[in-house]
Parts: sequence; C-alpha cells; structure tokens
Amino acid sequence: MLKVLYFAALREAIGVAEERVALPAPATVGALVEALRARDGKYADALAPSRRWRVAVNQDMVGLDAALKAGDEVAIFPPVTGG
Amino acid sequence: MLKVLYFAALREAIGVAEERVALPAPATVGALVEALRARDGKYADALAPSRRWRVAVNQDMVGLDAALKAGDEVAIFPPVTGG
Amino acid sequence: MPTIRLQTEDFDLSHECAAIRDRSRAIGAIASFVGVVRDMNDGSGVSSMTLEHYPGMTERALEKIVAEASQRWDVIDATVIHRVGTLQPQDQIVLVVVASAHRGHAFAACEFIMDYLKTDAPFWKKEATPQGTRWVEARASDDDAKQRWDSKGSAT
Amino acid sequence: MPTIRLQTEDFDLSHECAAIRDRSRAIGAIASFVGVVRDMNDGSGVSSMTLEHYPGMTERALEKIVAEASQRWDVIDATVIHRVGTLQPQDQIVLVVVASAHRGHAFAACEFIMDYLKTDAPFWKKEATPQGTRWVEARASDDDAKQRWDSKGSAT
Repeated sequence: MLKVLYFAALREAIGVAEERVALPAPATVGALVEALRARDGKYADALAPSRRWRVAVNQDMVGLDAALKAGDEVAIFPPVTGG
Repeated sequence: MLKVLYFAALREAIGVAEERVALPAPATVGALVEALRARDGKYADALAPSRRWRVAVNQDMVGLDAALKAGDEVAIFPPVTGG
Repeated sequence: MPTIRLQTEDFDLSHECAAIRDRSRAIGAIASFVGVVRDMNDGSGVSSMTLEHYPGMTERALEKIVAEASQRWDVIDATVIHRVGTLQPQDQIVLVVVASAHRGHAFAACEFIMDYLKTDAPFWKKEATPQGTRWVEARASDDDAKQRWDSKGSAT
Repeated sequence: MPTIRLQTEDFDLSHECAAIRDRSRAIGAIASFVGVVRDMNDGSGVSSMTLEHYPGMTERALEKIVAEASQRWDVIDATVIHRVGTLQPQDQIVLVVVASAHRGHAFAACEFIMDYLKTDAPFWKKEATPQGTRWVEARASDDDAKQRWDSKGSAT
C-alpha cells in the first residue's frame, strides 16, 4: 500500500487529505495517477493533465516516470504559492 | 576667491581642512590643482596625479575641465570608502 | 548552521539579524528580505490569507534551497522563517536573512533563496476576498525568476 | 518620500522596516541591507573604525542615488541610514531598506543603492589596527559592482 496525501485546492476538490492506495501496476507515479483518475469524475477532474499538479515521493519532487514501492508517501498538490 | 575643502587622507597630508584660494587663470579645476601643487612639496605630493583624488564643485562631482567662478565651494578628496 | 523555522507567530527582523551577528565576527554584510501580505491581488481586495504547507517536506525543501545557496556563494549564516496559518494585510509572511563577508554574495544568496522558495517549497496561499475565498494561482514570473539562476555564475 | 539620515547612534532594522510598512498598504516586498564592521581587513586586526563624511554633499549624493534607483524600478519607499564617527567591530554601519510591490524590484533597487553608495557617496573610513591607524583604500571591485548596472535593464 501507499500513503497518498493531497494539499490545497487539490485536497478540497477530492475531499480527503490522506488515504491508503494500493500499489499500481506498473509501480510508477504515472500509473498511480491513472488509477486515481479512473475512480470517479471528481478525481478525474482534479487530476486532469491540464491542472499542472505536482508529485512528491517521500518528500522529494519527482516526475511521472518515478518508481514507487510499498510504504512510500506520495503527495499530489498544485504548483506552490508561498513566500 | 574660492572655498577649498580637503577630506580624509588628503586633509591629513595637507594639514588643513578648509582654506580660501584665489580663482586661478584659466578658471578651471585643472588650473586650481596646478596652482595648489606649485605651492610646496606637501601639496605637490598630496595632489600628484597618481593619487586618484576626486573633485566636487558645489557638492557635485566634476572633472578637471570643469569651470570655476568666484564663491564656488571646491572639495578635493580621495576615492570614497563608505558603506 | 542555517536556521529554518515555520511558525504561526510573527518574527522580528532585528532580532534575527542580531542573532546572526552574534555568531560570527567575520560578517561584513547582511542582506534580508521580508514578504508582506498585500491588501490587493489580481484586482480584488484581500481581507485575510491562510497558508497551508506540507509538514516535513516544507522544512526539507527549505534546507535544500539554503544548502544550494551556500554552495554557490560564501554564506556565513542564514535564517529562513515562513509563517503558516491565517494572516492579515500588512502582516509579515516570510523572512530570509543571509550573512556573508561581502555584500555581493549576501544579496545574491538572499534573492536566490527567495526565488527558489517561491517555486520549490510546498506552501499554498488561500485568500479571503469580498467575492469569497480562492486559492492563489502560481505565477509564470516566479518560474522565470528561478530559471535565470541556471544561466548565471556565482556573483561577487 | 525616501528617508535619508546620517547619525552617530545605532539604528534598528525592524523599526525602520515597520515605519515603511506603516506608510503604505501596497508593499509586498522589503529588501534590506546592513553593513557591519569586520574585525579583520586586508590581513590586519581592526580594533575600531572612524567614518568621516562631507556634510551637505553626502546627504545630497544619497538623495541622488535613491532618486536614480526610483527611476529604474518601482520603489514605493526607501530608507538609507549611514553612521558617522567611531565604530567597533560588529557594529552596524549602514542600512538600506527598499519597499516595492514585488521582490525583484526591491532586491535590485537595494543592491543598486549600495553599489552606488560605495563609489559615489563621500564617506571615508579610517581603521585603527595594532600597527597604527590607516585610511581604507578604495577597491576596484566596488567600481566594477557599480559599472555592471550600466549594462543592465531594469529587473523584474
């Protein structure tokens, strides 16, 4: 299993801050996002490619081809706007 | 007459902070510096071209060809080192 | 060792600079930056702003940014403080202080840290306006500000 | 209106920034610089430093530098304070604060003011060292720092 976190507008759109998700096949960030989008329209819309969300695995920013393993902490969030 | 001011190392080398000097002929900064150098070795050494001194007339930085008129405040000083 | 803090309470610029000055006698230059909440953004009045972050990753991202700045320039010490929670217009939101022997390094490292913080540190702003709340959109100009460091050598 | 002050007493960075923040609600970014007396210069220990200036011209030169910075960038407010008289290592010597709506302008204007102050404002430093007193020599690097602004457009 993976721990998946959502932040900011993405958290509000999906309606949860954190959930457990099964490791996708193949075990990559891209496959995880596909699996989440397939759940329902809310996920599909929030994770549409046009939305420019970002992914961090174990608190490091990664691309869609990054590998995942059981126990990883995956965070999905909009472009950051601090400072 | 001109009011001539000296600052920092130049003031210490010449030994005065301020003096009245006759308007040189021609009435330019270059001619004033020549007249001062001709006074004695102390002035000649302090105002040697190699010393990189600067001149301000009425509190604006100027070059050697700047014109002078009676009553001007002329300041001669080393390159600045504040901040 | 740089100081990195996330906090809800306000910070005091003089206090943070004095703490840095007390730790080294080699410091000749301290550049600092304070970000302030504006009462207008994209044409709407802003009555308050709430900052969300990613506990753990945010601190880690700030540490990496400061470490990268310290590789590029001669940084004697640095402090980054970012507030979280709800803030009002004119409140201080972020502080970056960089101390060096010489001013060119202090200025460059301070601006570098701010530019990278804006694009790489997980913070998100939500504004309350008369038309309701809205998440602030990321700006392309912030990506541009970060990318110009790729083509620059270290400043003096 | 910018604030320009020459004074023997110390200054407080937070106080000066707060005064600027209180004067405008449009400020989003405050960049500041503090110069500090170092205890070493050109390989010698420095036990104290005395600053001479040219009363009248110094204020005028600082006003011109701040006016030039305000022409090049969007400056909402600025404060320049330079101390004169005798200072000790670790004492604050100069403060430049620039407030703008956006950080790029605040950083650029603040660094510009410092670079021009170093070459165009009539101040002279005399250091007391174990080998006696000596006037500090101007650095070619300060001329270089100033001249690089000639080839730059205004930053964003």
